[in-house]
Amino acid sequence: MSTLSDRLSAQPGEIIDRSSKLRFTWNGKGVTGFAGDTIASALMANNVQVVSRSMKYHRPRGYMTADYWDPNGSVQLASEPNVRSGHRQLQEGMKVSAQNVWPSLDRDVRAVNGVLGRFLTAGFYYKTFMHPRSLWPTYEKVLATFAPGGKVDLDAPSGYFDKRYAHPDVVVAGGGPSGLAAAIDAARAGAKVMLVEHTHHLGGHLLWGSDGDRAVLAQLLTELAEADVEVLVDSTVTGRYEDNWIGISQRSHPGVEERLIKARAKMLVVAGGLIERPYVFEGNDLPGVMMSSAVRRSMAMYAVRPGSRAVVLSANAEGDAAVEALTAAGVEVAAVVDPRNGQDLVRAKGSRRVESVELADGRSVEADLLVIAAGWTSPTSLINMAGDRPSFDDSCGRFFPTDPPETVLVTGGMAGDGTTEEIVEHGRATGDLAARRASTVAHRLQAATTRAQSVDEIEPVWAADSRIALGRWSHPGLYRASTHGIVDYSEDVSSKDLVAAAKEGYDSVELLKRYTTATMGPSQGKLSTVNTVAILGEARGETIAEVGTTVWRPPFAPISLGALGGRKFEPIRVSAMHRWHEANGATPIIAGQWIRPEHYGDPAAEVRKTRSGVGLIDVSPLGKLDLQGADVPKLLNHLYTNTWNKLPIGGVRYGIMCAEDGIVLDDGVTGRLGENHYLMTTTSSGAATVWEWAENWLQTEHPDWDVSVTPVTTAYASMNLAGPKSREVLSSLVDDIDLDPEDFRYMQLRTGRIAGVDNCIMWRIGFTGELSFELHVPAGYGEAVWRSVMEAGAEFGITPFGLEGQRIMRLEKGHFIVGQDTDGLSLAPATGLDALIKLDKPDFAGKPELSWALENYEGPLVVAVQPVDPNVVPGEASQIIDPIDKRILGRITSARYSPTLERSVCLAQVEPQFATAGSRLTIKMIDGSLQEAVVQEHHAHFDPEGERLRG
Amino acid sequence: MPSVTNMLRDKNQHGQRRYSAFGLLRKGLSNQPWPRVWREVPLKDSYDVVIIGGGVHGLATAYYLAVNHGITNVAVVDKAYLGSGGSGRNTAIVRSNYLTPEGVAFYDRSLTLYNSMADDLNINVMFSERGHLTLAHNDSSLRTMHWRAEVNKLQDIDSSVIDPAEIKKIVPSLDVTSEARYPILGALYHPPGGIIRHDAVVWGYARAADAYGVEMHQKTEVLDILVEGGEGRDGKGAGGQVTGVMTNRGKISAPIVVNCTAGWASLISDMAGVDLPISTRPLQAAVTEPVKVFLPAVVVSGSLHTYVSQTDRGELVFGAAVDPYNNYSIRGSLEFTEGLAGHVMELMPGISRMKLLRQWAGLCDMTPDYSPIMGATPVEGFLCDVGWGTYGFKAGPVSGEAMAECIATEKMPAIIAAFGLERFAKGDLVGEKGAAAVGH
Amino acid sequence: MLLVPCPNCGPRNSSDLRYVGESHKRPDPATTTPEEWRTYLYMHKNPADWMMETWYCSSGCRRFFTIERHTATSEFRNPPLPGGKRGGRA
Amino acid sequence: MANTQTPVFRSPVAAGSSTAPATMGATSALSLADETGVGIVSVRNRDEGSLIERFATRFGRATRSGNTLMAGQRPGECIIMGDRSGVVGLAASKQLAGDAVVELTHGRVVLRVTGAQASSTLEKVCSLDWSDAMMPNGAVTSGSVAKVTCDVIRDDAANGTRSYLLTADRSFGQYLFDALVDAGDEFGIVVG
Ligand SMILES: Cc1cc2nc3c(=O)[nH]c(=O)nc-3n(C[C@H](O)[C@H](O)[C@H](O)COP(=O)(O)OP(=O)(O)OC[C@H]3O[C@@H](n4cnc5c(N)ncnc54)[C@H](O)[C@@H]3O)c2cc1C
Ligand SMILES: NC(=O)c1ccc[n+]([C@@H]2O[C@H](COP(=O)([O-])OP(=O)(O)OC[C@H]3O[C@@H](n4cnc5c(N)ncnc54)[C@H](O)[C@@H]3O)[C@@H](O)[C@H]2O)c1
Ligand SMILES: Cc1cc2nc3c(=O)[nH]c(=O)nc-3n(C[C@H](O)[C@H](O)[C@H](O)COP(=O)(O)O)c2cc1C
Ligand SMILES: [Zn+2]
Repeated sequence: MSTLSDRLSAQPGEIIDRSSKLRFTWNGKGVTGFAGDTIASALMANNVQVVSRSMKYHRPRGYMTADYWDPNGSVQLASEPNVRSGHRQLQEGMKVSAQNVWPSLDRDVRAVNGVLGRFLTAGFYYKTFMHPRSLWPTYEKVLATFAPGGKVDLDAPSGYFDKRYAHPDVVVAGGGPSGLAAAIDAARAGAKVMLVEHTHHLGGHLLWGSDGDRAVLAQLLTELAEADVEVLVDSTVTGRYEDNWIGISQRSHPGVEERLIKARAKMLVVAGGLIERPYVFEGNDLPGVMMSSAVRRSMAMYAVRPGSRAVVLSANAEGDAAVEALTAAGVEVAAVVDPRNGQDLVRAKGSRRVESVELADGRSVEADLLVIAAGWTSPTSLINMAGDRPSFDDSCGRFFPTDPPETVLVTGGMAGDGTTEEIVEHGRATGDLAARRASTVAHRLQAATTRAQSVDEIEPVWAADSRIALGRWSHPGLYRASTHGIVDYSEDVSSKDLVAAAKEGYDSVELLKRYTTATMGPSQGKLSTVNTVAILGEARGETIAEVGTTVWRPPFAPISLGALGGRKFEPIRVSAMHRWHEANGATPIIAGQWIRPEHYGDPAAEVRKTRSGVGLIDVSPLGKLDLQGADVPKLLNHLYTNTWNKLPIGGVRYGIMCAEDGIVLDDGVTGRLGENHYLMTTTSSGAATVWEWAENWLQTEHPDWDVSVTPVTTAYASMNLAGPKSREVLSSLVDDIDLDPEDFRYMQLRTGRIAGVDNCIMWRIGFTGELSFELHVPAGYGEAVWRSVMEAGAEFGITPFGLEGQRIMRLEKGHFIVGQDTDGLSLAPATGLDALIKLDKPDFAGKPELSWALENYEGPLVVAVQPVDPNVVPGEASQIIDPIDKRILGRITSARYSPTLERSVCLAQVEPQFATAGSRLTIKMIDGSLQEAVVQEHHAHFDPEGERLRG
Repeated sequence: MPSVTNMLRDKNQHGQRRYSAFGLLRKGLSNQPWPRVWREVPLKDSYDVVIIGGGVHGLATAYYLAVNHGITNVAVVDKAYLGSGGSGRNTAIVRSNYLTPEGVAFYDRSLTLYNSMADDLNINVMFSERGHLTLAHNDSSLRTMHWRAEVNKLQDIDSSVIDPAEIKKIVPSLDVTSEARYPILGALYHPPGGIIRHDAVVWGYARAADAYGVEMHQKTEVLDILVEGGEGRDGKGAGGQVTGVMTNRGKISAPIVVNCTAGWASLISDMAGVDLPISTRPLQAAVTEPVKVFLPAVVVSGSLHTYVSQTDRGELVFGAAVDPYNNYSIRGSLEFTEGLAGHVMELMPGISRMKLLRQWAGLCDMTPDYSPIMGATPVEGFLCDVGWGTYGFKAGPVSGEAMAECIATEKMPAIIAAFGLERFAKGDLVGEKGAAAVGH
Repeated sequence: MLLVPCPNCGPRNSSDLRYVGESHKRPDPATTTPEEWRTYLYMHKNPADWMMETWYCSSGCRRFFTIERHTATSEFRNPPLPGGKRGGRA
Repeated sequence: MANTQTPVFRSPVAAGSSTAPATMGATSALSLADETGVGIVSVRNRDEGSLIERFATRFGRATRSGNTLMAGQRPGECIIMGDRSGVVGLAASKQLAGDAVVELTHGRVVLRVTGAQASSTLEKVCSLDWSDAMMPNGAVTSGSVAKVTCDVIRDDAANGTRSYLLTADRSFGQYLFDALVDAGDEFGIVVG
């Protein structure tokens, strides 16, 4: 293979840098290209004819569009699959190889599929591989090896991806003449503009146009440089979502693999141009069959000679321009087939490349290049996403926008045809209109937002669309010649397949798509949609407009998962004592957003030391709400099921909360700090829910109540000092609080100074069942107080304990956890705390359901259970069953080995007839064995009378 | 019970109908077309049963009415094409490891029917029993996984909790290190779960029902339900009797009308004067470009609101939780793909350079207890098979079978007894929330 | 990303708010019947049409408000009202 | 017996513990400062008018007098920030019977982003429009910054340099700080 043999002499608009040679490999072989080349242009210049094998039949495929949308131009780079060779710029040292070939591109053994093609009609797999059924998994494995696409390198580092929000006035999608003009004039009219161009170069079709086109481009680029426009090349507007929320994939930001820009654009200008449409005929997928735009682009920008002897099918001016360009480049044009004069071609022939073209007039012309200029597809994807339903114009063979929202404007080729000057003019008018409308949108936003700069009361009038419409140049509607050929190149679907599927009954465009997979490949029908519809129309005797199209959906061009998923925010919360825990060997546990100590090495020892002496746990994540106002008791009465009218100042009370369906929502204690001042605590995971629940009642149902709720969860660092020695430890740390048990009793609170820190709150409650003090100290001093407590406790053998120790102790004590021992169906009576449900209150959340439930409660109950064998600790969620008929009677909800009682202890939910003390239960262990257990009298396995915590 | 295979062979209404490898060869050699999968026939003005909704539920109901009960004067009407609703846009996960005994028994029956479907319907539905993993990232979800596993085992469902090392063996691409932001602590493993070619199921039921004479009418939109004698407006509502439906193609009389419209269920029921506890929420999904197959099982993470599988074509198919607000629009959102990609990369960091190809959405009929609403309504003759939320595809076969029985016998079959509409008025909800939320 | 017109904060991304749901009137708990209460808890109109619904501006002003939105197009109309009617569940 | 050590106030942001930005030390127009510990008091009264009168601020706006910033943070809620004893005293002096007063000094992490590129930095982590039109000096709002709900005040420096004060629940402090450092990296953010 010669090197760079197929470069043309220097072209006026070429963008390659001939002074900078780049080495790369193709299927392991060293080759070279120039800086500025795409992989595709470099391969073409190296005379590479076959780039890939087709999906189903493994037919050889070459470059047809030589751009991003080339249906068979995807290649594998080292760790990246499906790289668009017509788009990705060449880099020194790239390792490029063909995908989906075995054992090699040149000898692909699966090419036999091609021979069997007539049997592998669309949907063939639905009709076979069924027998024998046991073999389907084997068939499936074989079929899966046919999956197209490259290989993912799962061990490659995932790379750095980024995101950014933006609030531009105008986003322009497309940097061709119309988009450039729109961006320039919008900026001149004062708008903040983002111009987004999918390829690496601004200019669109002008880049490979005439000298005149290039002059226009130069002029536009000069104007652009003077205008204040944010230009993003190698970037794609991937989607238009509600209220002009625009997704932009930016592949050109320094240091970043790909970046997702989320722009709330006041106006979107769609200037995406057109995509050249292939023509269906036998042999239309042979290497050497190319779109006219591909041929011109390759020659003008990359100085690549696409062939030596060409036949050109030219149904429009672009085809004529291609003939001119080919001739100028010294490529022999053997024949021009002009459908405008009734000419047509029949088929292309060749084995690995076009060798000859058979024309409708019977001639057979030898050629190695067949250039197609049959017409255009308007990639209306973005305007469809904006809610428009474009309509088909038979005379130009493409779709045009119908009625996009007023904040979306279309210009350029998608809006109509014109000379370059007319297109630029339309673009300018569009940019100006966009800027004027954007200012109205800005006015509305500012007027609706209190904090914004104030604006005049009178809204500026919505600028009317007074642009002069572009023309529509008609040309013959060419979709399929007299022969059948490939319609969807990425999916290997032929027109024959489509006709057969339609005859079989898959005769609406959506069924046809799903049955044949036409338009479902990587280019999403950008080349195949119109031909698919045309062929279905042919089969049904309907027009293209009658058949309609399949739905375009985002993204406009594929976007990497990295860009979408990178820089995702996962907040982490830690308490004020976090650094101490880390320094003292805590094993962390992730509890939602919180990172907390699970234990400090030996949870059982932590329990024993706490029960026999004293322990300290960080409970900062406990939800805390500061409640103030004259009507706080009303709110408490409403949220909790029990009564709150008579809680004295300095008192603390426990309550459970239910949702309106009577299901337990949360529980916790609330203390009264002052006349109209309370502090509510919630479970850690329930903090946000309860806060919103309270606000909800206050704002929607009882706006007349005087209550202010302020979340203060981490305004306080919270810790629980537990154990028989806790009072002694604390006594050395307080000076203005009387700890005398006669004075400061169980379920009371005090405020004062702890370890020199003012404004602390302490209350005597305890989840652990020990004498304990819950300290809430201003968080900035949390670590200081914690250290002081640990120091003061040293002489009593104080231990820090973590969540696990607390779980064990609360279970020994039989305290249930909402959401663990109760579930999404647990009505409040399931907890056995009927006494806390006060039906004499006129109203509270969930009251009606609870009143009915209490009349005749038949649901499961939470009970304490002890396995007969004290060393058996059932797995949580083990089922309690009837040993005979295996019926489920309940389940173990919590289970631990109790270091205090030296036996296993559990909480369970059981059907009420088994809930009485002494009932024998059968537990089906996770390993399948059965164990006997006994229901206990009290929830508390330990100290049921509560002497310790009252001590 | 006659099998469709036999029907297709015996009736031979439209030439050689049976699908087989030999059939393919013959057609290939003779260049003959295959017969239509279902006929295009004129719409009659009356049927014994009108089924609204040409998704898997409507079509399966029609099929089992015909094959199990000999009721064939049936029309399935759909406002668009068959499978245009959730049935054509779902991520095709099939499993039976639910949480409640009622749920487990029900979905297990469906799995059985899916298993023999290729034979029963004579179409390869490509049921790929590749195993289904529900990951647990915290101890409370691990506990729920155990709970499900234990209930499942008691009903002889292959389901167990496995540890990270075993998970890694089954799905090597998962990051099971403890450094992950959401470490994988374990998973509920359900080997019989898998994915299926959802379109083939829809087409298979339609083709088989057609063979028995059931009519499929596409582009036939129900605009009103005709009810007489009810206590609501225009004689609709409780106590009324259905007499037919009004469509864009005219009136159809029928003593029995079945609502199988999933996301649109409330609108249809409202036409009969029946209220439902349903909210319609879009559920989104997306696919990547194809790559060589590397993901052997279905992976679900409830905490991350994500699930992923890889089709035999090589695309990754993703789904997530329903959208955060009610909507009848099936447009996708950018935030959905962001969340999705972020979460999947959390599980498999190596896929960051794969590219998202397409996103879409479908409408889900969410109920308060993540369980369906099946059977009779306060309007005589108006039945519903709705409330399928995000998980109803897998229930298609068993629902069709049970609904057909319900229609034919006028009795609620035991297998769906827990799913009646009256449970809401009784406050007797089904406890599937934990297992169905993002389980699919 | 839908823009939701918060009466206080102006149009905000829907992800800054929490959707509470279709607005319901809460029956008087003193006189309600199971049927009426459970209708309040579970039943929805769920129209494909304009609907009054409640949002909570959780990342902004922390206010509940009620607004009319079209559930097929997600357009809003008429100014939002402060407060709202609670959905049945937390 | 009271403990004699003087307790040490700690910010949730561990100085220097976050990854040092690549450009640390370079002259930078962009800085991130931890101002946690500044006094914060929230005063709420359902009578918005009475708050406006007493604290000379309304919803969505902040006024500065000397070292004290008074911000209409939410309808019916005014946040006073400044020297701790000063703001507590100020709140007390203007307090009415119906006010709910909560000191939040310990409950909030306070971070300040200053510099011409401050809005570009925040644009990377927050969907709010940070432009002068939507967020002029003295504007007050709340929003999600790197998925943490923050109260935000545009509080430019005396010389007119763009500056934003962000406060959030204290427990998110380190996370939020790190997220801002990462966002500002490409603009050469400097800590301090
Ligand atoms: C993205 C996504 C992923 C999912 N993933 C799974 C999964 O992995 N596993 C699983 O089990 N389930 C899944 N589901 C749920 C599943 O798709 C549905 O529950 C199921 O398909 C419902 O089937 P159906 O037949 O009841 O309704 P549909 O298939 O929705 O059919 C209802 C039909 O009613 C028609 N219709 C509506 N109104 C009218 C009218 N007025 N007149 C006539 N016809 C009308 C519609 O056109 C539609 O075709 C998913 C859903 C979605 C959207
Ligand atoms: N030579 C040709 O093949 C050809 C074909 C049609 C029109 N024309 C001429 O081209 C001009 C049309 O100008 P135009 O500006 O409409 O089209 P254009 O094709 O010149 O430019 C459109 C540009 O938009 C980009 N683009 C498309 N979608 C995008 C997206 N979603 N995000 C970012 N970028 C996107 C494309 O990469 C392209 O560079 C006219 O002069 C017309 O006569 C030439
Ligand atoms: C399991 C599954 C796999 C899919 N794979 C692809 C695919 O490879 N390519 C594609 O373009 N679309 C794929 N789709 C999406 C469909 O094209 C389509 O978007 C979806 O059925 C919804 O229909 P709609 O977009 O027409 O509304 C797939 C859908 C499903 C349910
Ligand atoms: Zn708000």
